[in-house]
Amino acid sequence: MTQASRTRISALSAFAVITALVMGMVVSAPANAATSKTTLIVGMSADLDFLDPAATMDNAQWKITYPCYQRLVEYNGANTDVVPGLASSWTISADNLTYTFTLKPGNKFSDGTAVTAKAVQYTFQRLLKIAKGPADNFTAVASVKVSGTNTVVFTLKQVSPQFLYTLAGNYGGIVNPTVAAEEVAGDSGQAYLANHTAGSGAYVLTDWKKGQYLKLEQNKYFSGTKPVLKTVLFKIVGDASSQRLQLGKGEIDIAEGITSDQFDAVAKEAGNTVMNKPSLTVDILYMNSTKGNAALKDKVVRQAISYALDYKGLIATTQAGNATQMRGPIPNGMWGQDPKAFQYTTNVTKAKALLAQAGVSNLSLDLLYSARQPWWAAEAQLIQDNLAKAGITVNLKLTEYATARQMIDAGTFDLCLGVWSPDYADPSMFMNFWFDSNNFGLAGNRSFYSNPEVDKLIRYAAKITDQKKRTAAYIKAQTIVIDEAAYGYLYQKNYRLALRSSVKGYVFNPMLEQIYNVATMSKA
Amino acid sequence: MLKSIKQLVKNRFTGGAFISLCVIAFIAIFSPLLTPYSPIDTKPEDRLLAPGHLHYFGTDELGRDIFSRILAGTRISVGIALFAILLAAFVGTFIGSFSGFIGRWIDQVIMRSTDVLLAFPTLVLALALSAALGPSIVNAALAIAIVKLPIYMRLARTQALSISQTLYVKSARTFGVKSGWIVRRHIVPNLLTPIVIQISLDIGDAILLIATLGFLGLGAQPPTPEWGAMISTGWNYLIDQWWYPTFTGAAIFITVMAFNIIGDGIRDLLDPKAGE
Amino acid sequence: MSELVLDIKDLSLSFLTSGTPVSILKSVELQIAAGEIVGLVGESGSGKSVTALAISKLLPTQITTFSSGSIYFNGMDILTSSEESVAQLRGKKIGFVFQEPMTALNPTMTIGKQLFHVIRRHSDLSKEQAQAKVRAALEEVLIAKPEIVENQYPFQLSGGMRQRVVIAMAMSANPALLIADEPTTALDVTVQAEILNLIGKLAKVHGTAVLLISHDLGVIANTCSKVTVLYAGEVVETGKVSDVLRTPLHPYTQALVKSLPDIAARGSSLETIAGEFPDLRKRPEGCIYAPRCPKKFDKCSESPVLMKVDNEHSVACWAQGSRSSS
Amino acid sequence: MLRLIRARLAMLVIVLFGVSIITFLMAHVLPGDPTTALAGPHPSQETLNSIRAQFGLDKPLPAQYLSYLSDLFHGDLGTSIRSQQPVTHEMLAFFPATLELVLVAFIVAIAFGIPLGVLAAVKKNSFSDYIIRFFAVGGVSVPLFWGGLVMILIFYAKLGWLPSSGRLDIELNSPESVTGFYTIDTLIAGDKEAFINVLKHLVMPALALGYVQLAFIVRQVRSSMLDALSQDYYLTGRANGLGKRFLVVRYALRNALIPSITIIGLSFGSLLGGAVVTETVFDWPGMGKYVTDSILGRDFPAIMGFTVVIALAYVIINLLVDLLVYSLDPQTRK
Amino acid sequence: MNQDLLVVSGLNKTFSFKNKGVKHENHAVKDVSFAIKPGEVFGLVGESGSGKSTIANLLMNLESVDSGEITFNGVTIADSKAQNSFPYGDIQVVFQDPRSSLDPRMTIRQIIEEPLRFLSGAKKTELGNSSDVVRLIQAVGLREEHLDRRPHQFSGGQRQRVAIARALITRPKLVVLDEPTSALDISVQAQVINLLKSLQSEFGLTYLFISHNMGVVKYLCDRVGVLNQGELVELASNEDIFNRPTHPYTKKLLSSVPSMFKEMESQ
Repeated sequence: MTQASRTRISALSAFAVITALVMGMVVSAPANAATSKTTLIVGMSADLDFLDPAATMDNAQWKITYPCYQRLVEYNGANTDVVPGLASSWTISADNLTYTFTLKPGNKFSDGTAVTAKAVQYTFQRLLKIAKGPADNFTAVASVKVSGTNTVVFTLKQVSPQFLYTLAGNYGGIVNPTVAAEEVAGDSGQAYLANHTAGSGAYVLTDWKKGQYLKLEQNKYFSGTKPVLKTVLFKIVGDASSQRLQLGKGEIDIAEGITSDQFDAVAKEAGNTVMNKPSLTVDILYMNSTKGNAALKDKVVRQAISYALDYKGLIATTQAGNATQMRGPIPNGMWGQDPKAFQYTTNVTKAKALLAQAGVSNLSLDLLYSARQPWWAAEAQLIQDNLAKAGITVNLKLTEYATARQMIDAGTFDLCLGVWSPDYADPSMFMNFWFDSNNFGLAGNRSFYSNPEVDKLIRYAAKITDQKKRTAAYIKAQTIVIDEAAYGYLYQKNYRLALRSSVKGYVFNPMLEQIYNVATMSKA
Repeated sequence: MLKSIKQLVKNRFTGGAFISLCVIAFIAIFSPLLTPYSPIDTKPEDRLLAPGHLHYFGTDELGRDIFSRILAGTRISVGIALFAILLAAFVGTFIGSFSGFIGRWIDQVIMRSTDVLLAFPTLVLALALSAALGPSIVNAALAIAIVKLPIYMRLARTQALSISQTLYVKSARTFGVKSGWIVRRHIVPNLLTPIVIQISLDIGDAILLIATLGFLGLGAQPPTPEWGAMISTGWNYLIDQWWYPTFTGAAIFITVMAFNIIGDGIRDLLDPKAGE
Repeated sequence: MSELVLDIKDLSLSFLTSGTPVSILKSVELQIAAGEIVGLVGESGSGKSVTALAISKLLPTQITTFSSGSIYFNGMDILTSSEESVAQLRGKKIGFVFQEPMTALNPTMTIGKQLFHVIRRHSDLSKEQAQAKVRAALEEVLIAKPEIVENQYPFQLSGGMRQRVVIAMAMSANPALLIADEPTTALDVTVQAEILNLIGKLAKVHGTAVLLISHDLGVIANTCSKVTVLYAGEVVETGKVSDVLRTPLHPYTQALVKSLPDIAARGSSLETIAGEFPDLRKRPEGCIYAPRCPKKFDKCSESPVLMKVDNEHSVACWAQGSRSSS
Repeated sequence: MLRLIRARLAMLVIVLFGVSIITFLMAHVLPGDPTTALAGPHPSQETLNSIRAQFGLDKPLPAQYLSYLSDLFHGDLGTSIRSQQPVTHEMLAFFPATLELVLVAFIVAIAFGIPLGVLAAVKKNSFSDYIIRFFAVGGVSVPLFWGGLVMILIFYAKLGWLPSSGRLDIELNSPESVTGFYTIDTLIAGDKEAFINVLKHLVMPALALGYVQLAFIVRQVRSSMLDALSQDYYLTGRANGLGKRFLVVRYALRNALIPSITIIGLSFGSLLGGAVVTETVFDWPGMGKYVTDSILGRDFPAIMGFTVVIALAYVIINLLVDLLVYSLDPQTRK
Repeated sequence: MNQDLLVVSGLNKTFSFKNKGVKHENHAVKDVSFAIKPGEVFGLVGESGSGKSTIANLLMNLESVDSGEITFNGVTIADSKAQNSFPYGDIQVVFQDPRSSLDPRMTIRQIIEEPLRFLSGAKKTELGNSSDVVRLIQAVGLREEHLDRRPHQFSGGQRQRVAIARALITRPKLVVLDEPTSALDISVQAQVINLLKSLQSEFGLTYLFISHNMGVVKYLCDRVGVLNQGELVELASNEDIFNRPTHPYTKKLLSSVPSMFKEMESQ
């Protein structure tokens, strides 16, 4: 054998041996210790898109922005009422059209500049100019005026009972006017704010490794109580089982991706806690009564479907029992709900009878849904099975979210699964969005339900501020839409979250699902 | 034919695979008769039961018998894979052999388009195609067929080029035989062997591709018992209900392995160069 | 008579083809003395190349079974020797030239390198000395510009040039035996003449024993002193070229010579052999040629042995044998 | 050599053009509008229209394509709809991660695949051949997503040897990005702890992905080797008494590598396809996951950007393969 | 017998090909002229690269002519200007390698019948039924039951017989034999040569016999042309070529042939 070939062979085998050695060395190195007490790590299922409060409409992203910005008013702990935030006080004119806010002095943005009335004005003018989703919440605003350094005046076009509450939402976050300097091609700084924060909240986004994690650190100019947590990391762990494993090992403190059926097992493991709170999130079935299958125009058919549904089975399967069947469109815990409202029960015989009464046979319907909610696949298959028992064929149409949204907007479906959670604690969030015949499609009325009497009742209720009168009108409307089975009123789900027991101070506010009060949390 | 099978079975390696394949084929054909439970009807009260004598592989989150679903899924995975590969082979052979025989600019255009197709990562192309066509099992099959198409086009072209250099094609041209006849009667029959080899090697890959598409949420629509989709759901139950993804994954693994070993066996049988 | 370099005695072997053993060689006898060029002639399937490969133990071991006989090379029995000791002989004591010069050289190595490795393998020369030997070896096979050729790759050379390189490699260690398996079949006649001359000259200069395998009687007649005729793995006739080709005794050799158009008169028809080549999976009892033989008689149902007709001329035919012994 | 590069450049133009047209058409016949997903739970029609206009989606398709092409010509891949960041930035963030994973997997596959393939061919039909072939056929048969999960279950959950996701432990600071390869960047930074940690994160995904590739290489090399071992020149080499190892390496392997490299190069697409699944299973922040999300989210510019970058990579890989073959096969050098 | 069947005059063919961008030219046939009389066996000899196969391809319309003209039966069938209609069926060819000249997927019957399928008009009605096929398979020394077998079941010599039968099915006037025996064993070669001779007299054929084997050419051909590097260097009767060669190349060629007797006599 010659020298050359010997060298080649030994090089080749050396290569293999070294590769094996490196792997061995790496594997045997000790695993790292548990995380520090001033660092909170949240496991998220997916990376985030963009963080501009004037553009984002997704609670998942709000978990970053909410603690980085402050708002004129804030939700009060677990309560859905608002309390002073940046504004120390406000006055409302007698005609309910003018709101005057007085800012608390001393608040500073993360670059040290003061939060002024100008900044408030800049924030809302920018939001309206950008005209994305958040702007839809402020259509009532006619003008925002500065009157003195710390006073800002909002003038409305019409009475808007929910105005104050929308200010406490994520889109009410006050943006540092210095972002104007970051403007690219007239985007009002959108590209910059998509992956930066510029607020006066307790935290600042300091690092975003795409696909890996987002890192929040304390805003050193924050004027409030200094938070305990120095760092909050939002780590992307796509798979539910991995999150489960990482939570068990203490690698993450909160696991957002735990699926319904895992919670019981997670709760049993030492060191874990599962929080389980009623929420205002409801899971419903859109029944397209205008553009869908002609049979759905008949309320009797919709009633039949409502009777055919196995509510208990749905709750047991998709939420492992952690939900309650709805009583009409407004969830429990929201004022305006009719506690005596009619509730459909599972009654296949009755469903069949109603179908016969409507003269419908061999009904075949498409059920549209996406993978957006992890339980929808199971839910869709159960509904298919439920309706089959009543003699209705259901064809499942699993569609990607973007496509499903477009189809919902266009009304090209018969049945569709949906969830709805209120942006502010007002029944109009349900009644006016769901049933107003002006809101067909994505705007809210996804059953394409139209009833002039209901329109009249709910429009009236939305324009007045007297809660008693509003309740009466809404209850009247509810009776109609329940009887006409405008939607399949499925269930109101609990909000469950898996945490390490060492995580202290977490407060759940039903208006702020998926958002953590990191500034007041700590780790034991 | 019989002799070839005998040859396959004689080898312990391929013999085992051949028997598995027969079982798989039997299951695929007769699955409706073999499943102890309906693979589709839900039964919420029986959800997530552990394997036992009632449910050999346990039940899923909707109370369906996983054993029945795996059996029923055989037909879908194997059938669609066969359909996709045969479609790709048929179209690819046709285009490729004409391209190779006629040559000139047509050949250039066709070969550059295979370049373009090959520049896409297979799975991503399949993903995009089945997303574009809308998620359904037929569209997934079409997507896989398109992804596999360039392989057959290139193979058929190379073969056609070398066959058109053979003396029998040269002879045929001396009696004024038309191109269509040459392609149909001389080129296509003679390139079938490498195509059959390629088909037998590709089926396993196609089953994996379908499962992967299903896993990523494209492909079969629920409640169809498609293996990839079953793992995708079952994956979330890995820790507490290990049987759900485990048996399904094993079903894919065994099936694909059987096809691959048989594919290798067929190649060794038909292509003596690689075998002996 | 000088010492035998190669002495094959009663060599029989079979191949395993798709499970069934096929008898390829049966009782083959072949002797070559130093400096002698012996031709091995036969049609395709006669076992010429198998005999050649068997000498160097280059047959695929899994499918080859030796059922009898021995191959002595310089007194050493190849068949009972270990692979290592036979490997020692290859290239050093036994040189090999194959039919296809187009494929016989490593396509990814320069001519010089290939020669260099063979030379270094079989000698203790330093790199520089081996390099010089490469030149010398190329010059010896009459390559005009060895300094250019040694840096070329096989595909850059013509068939004749490549065959010269193959011969240079085979002869580089000055072997005792050179086996040339159809060395000129793939070449043009004019080139063939040059290559055959070269082999003859080298053998003479170095005293090498040469086994020249060919199907071309003309090539054998021109180059060899002795010839052995193979038919279906059996030796049917052997002897001096002048005897065997001029006065062939075996009906097969006779037919072979008469089927050549070279000597036939125009207008006359060529002699042909009736029947088909035998199926070696079922080697018939008795004379292998009997089914096609026009002179077949009762005795032919027994296997004939190689019988001496005169000093060096032997034939395996009852018809001839009986005549000479009677 | 220059000619080779020139030919590949011409190919690049054709491939890029073809790929961009196909992707563009495919992306735009995809039912679904990315903007509806952005607009919040209950957007008004005006909001939807305004968002569409901002992304130029209200223009006719040919106009959209032309403007895309002209941007591309200026090196601008557009702005991602989902993240509202320049696609070029996103590629820079995700591509090195994928490349690092794929390269390491590839090195593992080559380091073990070639020797195993050679061994199986040389010892054909022996016990070791059967073991290697079984191992190889397993590699092309195991569903990557399932195999990856099983690995996580064993090496992370049960044994606790290896991390299950990401490129680096989250508590450790990511290295200053020089090459985008964490292995190299941590070495440049001189951070030994981070380097080891990066390697630990690489082991499972690289092995999972590498196994498939390795199996492919073993099969390919074995078959090319068998071919080379049956060639005349190999017999000549044996007849000339050359050493077995020398023959195997310099005669057989050297020649067997030429077809193998070409085919392995062509399999680059399937390697990247495998990366999509691997990245999903191991939460590897790379292109595969990115493009899956982009396809599902109908993020046209991101999909386009991905395919353009991949087409570029494909052509470069082809060029590398050509150059390798060029260095191995003297006939191409003529 | 006075009119030539085939006239080749001033034939030229150059192949140009690009290798890595560099243009190469190969003047394969240089100004070749010859004529073949009906009933004659005309031999073309030469070594590899002499252009003999290119001439066969040009004659069979497999390549186009650069310049010069081919006339068959008084009709121009190929020249540099335009595509002339080729008399398919009137000129047939038998190639060297019977292993590759028969489609392995077809039966012998299909192979022999194939040339008939594309003949038109008079030629078609004139012949082409299954009795012709049977007659021919017997004429080449095979049996009728062989018709349903496939090529791999036959030996090389038998396959070459099939190829000859296929060539004769159209009742050609001229048969081009392109090294028809080079791939065969000596004893089989003899059978095929005998067959070719007997068929010639039976069907009144004219042969163009292309070979590098001087022995076979000497035995079979009436007149012989010697090709060297695309040029026809000598053209004469059999007698003159082999006994009184004039061109040095012809002499060299003849002296290179290892003859069985030349050497033995000198021994």
